Amino acid sequence: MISLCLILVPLAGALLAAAWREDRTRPLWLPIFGVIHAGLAAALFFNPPAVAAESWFGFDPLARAVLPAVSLLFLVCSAYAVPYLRLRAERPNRVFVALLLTVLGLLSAGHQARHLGLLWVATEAVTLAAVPLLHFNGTARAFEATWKYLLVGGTGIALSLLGSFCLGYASLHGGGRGDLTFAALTAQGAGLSRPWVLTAWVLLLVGYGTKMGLAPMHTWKPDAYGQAPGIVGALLAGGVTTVAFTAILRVRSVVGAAGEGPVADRTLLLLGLFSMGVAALFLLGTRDFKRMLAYSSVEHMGILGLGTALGGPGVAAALFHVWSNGLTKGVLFLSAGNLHRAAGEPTMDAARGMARLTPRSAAIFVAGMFAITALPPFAPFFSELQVVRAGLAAGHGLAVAAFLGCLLLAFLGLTRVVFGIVDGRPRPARVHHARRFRETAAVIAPPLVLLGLSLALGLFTPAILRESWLAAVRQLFPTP
Amino acid sequence: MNEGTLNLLVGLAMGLNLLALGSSRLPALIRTVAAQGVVLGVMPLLIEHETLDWRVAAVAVATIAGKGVVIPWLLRRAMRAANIEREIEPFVGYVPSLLLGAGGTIAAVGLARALPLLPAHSGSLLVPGAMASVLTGFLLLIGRVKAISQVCGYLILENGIYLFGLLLIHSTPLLVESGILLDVTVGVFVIGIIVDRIQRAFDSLDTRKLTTLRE
Amino acid sequence: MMNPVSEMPLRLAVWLLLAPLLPGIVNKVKAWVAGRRGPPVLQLYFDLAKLWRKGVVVSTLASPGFLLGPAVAWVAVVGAALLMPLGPSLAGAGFRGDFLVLIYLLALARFCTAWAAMETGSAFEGMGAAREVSYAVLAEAAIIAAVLSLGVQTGSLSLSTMLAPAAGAGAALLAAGLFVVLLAENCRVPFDDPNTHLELTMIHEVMVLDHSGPPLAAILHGASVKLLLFSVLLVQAVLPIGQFAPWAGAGVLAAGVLGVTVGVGFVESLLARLAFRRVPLLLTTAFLLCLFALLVAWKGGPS
Amino acid sequence: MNPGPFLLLALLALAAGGVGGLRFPRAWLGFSLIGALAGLAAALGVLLGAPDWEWRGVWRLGGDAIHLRLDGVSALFLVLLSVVSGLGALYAREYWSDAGNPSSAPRGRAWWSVLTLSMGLVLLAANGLHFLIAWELFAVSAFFLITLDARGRATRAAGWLYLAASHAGTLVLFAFFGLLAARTGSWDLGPMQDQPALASLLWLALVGFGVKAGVFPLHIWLPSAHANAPSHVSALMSGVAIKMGIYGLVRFSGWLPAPRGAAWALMGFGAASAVLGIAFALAQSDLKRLLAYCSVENVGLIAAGLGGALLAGAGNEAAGGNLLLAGALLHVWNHGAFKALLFFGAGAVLHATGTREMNRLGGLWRAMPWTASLFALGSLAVAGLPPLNGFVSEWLIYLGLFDAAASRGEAAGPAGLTAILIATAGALALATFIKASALVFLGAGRTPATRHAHECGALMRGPMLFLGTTCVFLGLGPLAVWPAIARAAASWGGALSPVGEPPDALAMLGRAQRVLAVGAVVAGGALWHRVHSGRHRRDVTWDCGYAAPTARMQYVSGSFAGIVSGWFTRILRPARTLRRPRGLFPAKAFHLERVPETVLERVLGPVAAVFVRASNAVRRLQHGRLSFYILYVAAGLVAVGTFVWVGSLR
Repeated sequence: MISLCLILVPLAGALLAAAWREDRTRPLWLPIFGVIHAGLAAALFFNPPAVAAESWFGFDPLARAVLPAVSLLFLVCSAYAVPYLRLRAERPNRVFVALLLTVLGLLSAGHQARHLGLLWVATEAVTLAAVPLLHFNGTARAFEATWKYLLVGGTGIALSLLGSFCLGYASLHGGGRGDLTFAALTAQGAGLSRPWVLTAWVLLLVGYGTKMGLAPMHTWKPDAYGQAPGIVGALLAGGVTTVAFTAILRVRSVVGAAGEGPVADRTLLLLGLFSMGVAALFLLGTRDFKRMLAYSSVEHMGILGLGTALGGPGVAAALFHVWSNGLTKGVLFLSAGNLHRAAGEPTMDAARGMARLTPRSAAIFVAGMFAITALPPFAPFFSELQVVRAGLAAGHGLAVAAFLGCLLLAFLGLTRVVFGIVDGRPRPARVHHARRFRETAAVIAPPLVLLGLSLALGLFTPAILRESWLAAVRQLFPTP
Repeated sequence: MNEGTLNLLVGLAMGLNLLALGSSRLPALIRTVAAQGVVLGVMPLLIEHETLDWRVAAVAVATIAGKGVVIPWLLRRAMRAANIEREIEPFVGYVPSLLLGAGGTIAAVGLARALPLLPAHSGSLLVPGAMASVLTGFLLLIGRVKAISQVCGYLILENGIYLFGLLLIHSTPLLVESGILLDVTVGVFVIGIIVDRIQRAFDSLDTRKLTTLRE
Repeated sequence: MMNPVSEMPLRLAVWLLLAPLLPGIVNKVKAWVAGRRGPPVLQLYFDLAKLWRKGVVVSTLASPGFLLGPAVAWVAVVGAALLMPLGPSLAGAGFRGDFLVLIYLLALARFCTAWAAMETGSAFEGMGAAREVSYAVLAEAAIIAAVLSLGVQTGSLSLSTMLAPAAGAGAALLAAGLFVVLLAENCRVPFDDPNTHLELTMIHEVMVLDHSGPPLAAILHGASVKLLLFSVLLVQAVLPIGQFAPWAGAGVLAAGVLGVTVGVGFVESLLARLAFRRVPLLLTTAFLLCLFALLVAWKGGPS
Repeated sequence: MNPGPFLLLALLALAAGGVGGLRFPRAWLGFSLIGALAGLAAALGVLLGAPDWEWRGVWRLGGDAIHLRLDGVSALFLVLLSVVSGLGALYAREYWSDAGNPSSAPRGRAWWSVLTLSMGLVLLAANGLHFLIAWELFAVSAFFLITLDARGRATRAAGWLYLAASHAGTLVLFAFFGLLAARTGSWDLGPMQDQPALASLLWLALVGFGVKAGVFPLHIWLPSAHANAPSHVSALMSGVAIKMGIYGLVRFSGWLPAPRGAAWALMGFGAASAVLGIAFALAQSDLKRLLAYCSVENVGLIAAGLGGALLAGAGNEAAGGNLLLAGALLHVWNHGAFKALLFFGAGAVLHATGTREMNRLGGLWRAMPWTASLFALGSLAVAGLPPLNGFVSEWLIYLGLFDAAASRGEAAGPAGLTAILIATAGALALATFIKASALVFLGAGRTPATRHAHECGALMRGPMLFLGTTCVFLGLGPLAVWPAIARAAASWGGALSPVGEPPDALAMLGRAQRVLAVGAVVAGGALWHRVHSGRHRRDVTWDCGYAAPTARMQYVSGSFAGIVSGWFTRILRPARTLRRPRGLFPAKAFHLERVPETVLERVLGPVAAVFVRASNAVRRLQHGRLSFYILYVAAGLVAVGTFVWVGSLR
């Protein structure tokens, strides 16, 4: 029952943190539970338990392929949270710490959910738990961002609930019991009612796509990521979106079992490319480096969608990309958080010459930017190259061309912004502000560690990790 | 007999949709949403079954309490706290939204025909009712500018989904169902809190003012 | 046939000693047409001898390159001339691609002359150098097209064997094209007027304004060798000299060169110098003539 | 001789240099030189007869075992890399010293080592994945070197343009290697001539490597990057880095079955690059920009030669093809040598005067005699004049083209046309380099900037001397390098038979070059002696009687190039601002002329503007109004629904 512990331990930690008296020491619970969670996840990763087909929760191959990445990301972010919250001593952190742990627990639940309804419950719960994290800064802008996050995300999540019901009805109509466990649905396979399956697919894709941030449902992302603290952004981009992504993967597997795989793949392909294109265009123009990260996230969600649409090798590549994107986005969000603190404002107009004000963070930010734009030898390079290869092997030449074109536009946009804030002369007014921010090891090490992980993940991808992705593909798309 | 009553209630809910679309005052809107919540809460009890399942009863009670009482109370409180003028300056006018809503309802009935239903449900208005409510919810979310009316739209949207969920009421396990219900309630609760915070931060609940975050 | 090594001094002598004759002949023809007596045919020999004895005035701005330029240019032109066969009897030791060396040696000469001109920092010389190197672009294209047509025609890439002209249209086109190039490369009318003294209208002469004494002698002698070189090329490219007996061939070659020289004299007497903006037009025409010759060579001809 | 240990030594030395360079400049220099010498030894070993070196590691990098290979082709390029990087390191010690650039010099050293190392790995990688890794590392380290001094806006813009263009090329290479891997089933690289299904892939390689090589019209990044980079970096970029693009073209045209169209394209774009590149060069007034455009010309020459070789190979005309291939490969070395020399020279000028603008220079030969003579030597070489090295390779290419033309085969017409174009380019190059060297070094100084010029020190002069000597040596003894070229050509792997014995004509050419050199020295000495033994005096340049000549009256860049720019005005599109002197007492008059990068400003600019407009339009959709955001969700729902519905009908 370690897999349940993955969910319950952080939740217990949340209670503990909520009950803890002292603001100053409370953040220490974050790394403590982060370590426990990572340890549990690692134990499960190396010794995957057997999961009963009908169980509602379980550390199945898909959870094994993705959840450790989230755990790892959380661990590093929690280490960053300690110095961060010390810097923000003016704000009470009881809710923040407790909810960060709650989010971790719920994310573990979402990743392990093998029941459509529970998956929905977990996703919605994560959405809600993240709300106070978003408006941690307490500014009017933060509340505005939260409001949009809630309503757009809420609409999306409502649609995915409707979709879940439709899938249940597909089962009922096909003569099943309306059992919403993925195993039962997949087993029913071609027995599912096709019109209802397709309706469900549309609703679930749009619903969870909203949560993932696929265009045109991505509108909440730049606001939320722009206003949230860096760690929250990193966890949203690397953790919450992945729950939605695995949800789509699981549903896609059911749709495939029902015999509608090709249609589903075409929609995913199109939606993925559309997201990439829209994100790339946004990136070409945006002037705010935290919003930039949000658009970049939209782009990478598009890559995940595209990879999933390419079939077996593509799905494996997409799972790889979940890891590489999550870790690399972590680098960017954490270093962007440093730059934001030093510059005061995250826009190109305010922040200039950061290479002089905060040389280390700026260097990490540039390295992270190169990493996320598929520069070898960082992990996204390998995963995106696998997507390219899978697409070409599947004969999707045009899609790959569009993919590469979007990557180029995104690269242009990202480099424009990043070098715009890193190079040049700092504004005199900001120099004074920046002096108050000190680049201590505590705020430099976490992004650096993530960068190292991204590097290592690319260069020396452990065989067991590759094997876990392939196992997940086998789970989702069993070859007859 | 039960099916007839059920259809009557669904029809009532659909009527309330139109009423929501047409109401220009916030209290009226909130009242409409509360009424729809109560109507929805009664429905599980009418769905044909051998015995009155305690689970079904629990869902009904929870729904009536949540949608009919707690949430409307929350909204009303926020409205009073905000002390907003009750006039709503809609983004999409009342007449157009009414027409769109009516058209949408008709389309929903037609669209529901296109989807195959089980014989047991073929006479039911649940599917078209669900669709009409989802549509109404979207119309309110898109067409209104006051945060509270948008929340009402969101509630109607969820009511639609609830209507659809009634089709599956007997195949969904209680744990899941209550989880869903809890999430929905907490969700609206959280929204209410944020509405309150926005009111304090912006001194208004006019979402047209919430456009500082843009490209 | 003579031994290539032993014939070398003979060839060198022919080039060095006979070349200054040509400008004299040109001037004589011009004088004759104008009804004057004109300078003696051997005038250039006298000039060269006098210049070699004279002292030198060097611009204060000039570097040693000012003196090295004319020397290297002279070597380059003479080297190019030595690659050119003088009829079948003095064919020299050709090798595949020697014509390219020839063309590029002429380019080297141009580089050195222009370099020496730029040494003075004078706008006049700058002007001359700019014109020289610019018009050479078109001339070079024409020459390459010409030798290409010869190569295609004979299937050979060595001067000693590729100068075997075809009869007919190809030869006529080539003759016309090469003649224009000859005029341009040697700065004759209508491209340039060697007799003018208005700096603004000159090309070659304006480049050597500041030279005096022995360097000027080298320049003048080099120019005459270049004129002879182009005349020989033209004659051999057009007349089937290889079909004659060795010494008869030499006679025909000499006669042909004389004919070309007289032709230059006539052109110089009868035409006016062209406006500078028309120069590219004429050179392009020459290039096109050579290109047509190339096309003719492709169409017909052996192999 | 086994190159393995030498390569290992080079790797370790460069890695040590990359790490130690930040703190210890002297040690860095030592490591760089050791790396260069070791690399040189390894490469020369292979070129002079050692068998191909191949190494498969046990480690996996990115999932694939490391696989390195040093064959003739890579050794040829490795020689160039080793020589220029070693010399550049020496040069940089003085040119970009810690005293002059305290903040950027350490970074510069580290990136220099990374750049050198990554280029070496590009040459050695025999695995597509690792090739790409090394390739991108090389591209990015070059970016950081270009923007070493990122204070200037122009430098930053140039760096960004380079990065963008380079990334575009890399993404094409993503597709190329991805397709290769997808079709062959592995990332391993090697001869794949026997798989006709791969033929169309060469087109992608053409574009991807063409960007890096700077073939027209993919050269857009090149002029500004090479002009704005520190000069030692420019030398490495122009001498070696763009050759990596050529390396890719050579490598994969030899390994993949070459479609005829690609060979035509290579030849055609090569010839066009040659003419247009040098036409742009002639019109420049920025010395380093001029040199950069000249690189476009030379890359064009190499590409044309390579394309011709491919065509000849396909048409069974081995003789001409071998000459073309040999010429193209030799020109890689030659261009590397003289272009590095010229950039070093330009760097010395920049160092001494602080400007690259030729219209501000002049008369520097007095202050900088070494630089002036070596730059002149480089000019002669780059203009392809005998007896220097540039002529040898151009001669080989010409001869191959003439062979193809004279054979009346399929390639005859284009080969002839290419020959004519290359001849035109040669004549233009002559004009360009007369202009460059004369404006900078001859005449009188045009502005005060020239007054305080000083000769560069030994560390900058030494590399120039070395490269100058190399140019002379390669020109006078072409036979000596023939075995190396033949070895490289033999491992090329295309349709041509290995280049065997040197053609007799090459021996003759070498002799002719040596005779010419001796003759020039003798004649120059004689004339010098004659002049100095007789009466001679110095006097002012003849001024036509004008009383007040000034240095500003000398010919400048625009006036010198005016005639030719006029012919190319449709392509060059010079922007002129002119105010003529008017009236009896004319007010200030001026004539400004700027030759823009036409492809960038006239072709790419409008395209970029379209994207910017699209971006602005899309960004306007993110206006902050929640109602619309929900409408987008609804629209997405409808769109996806319609798409699925339509899709399911089929």
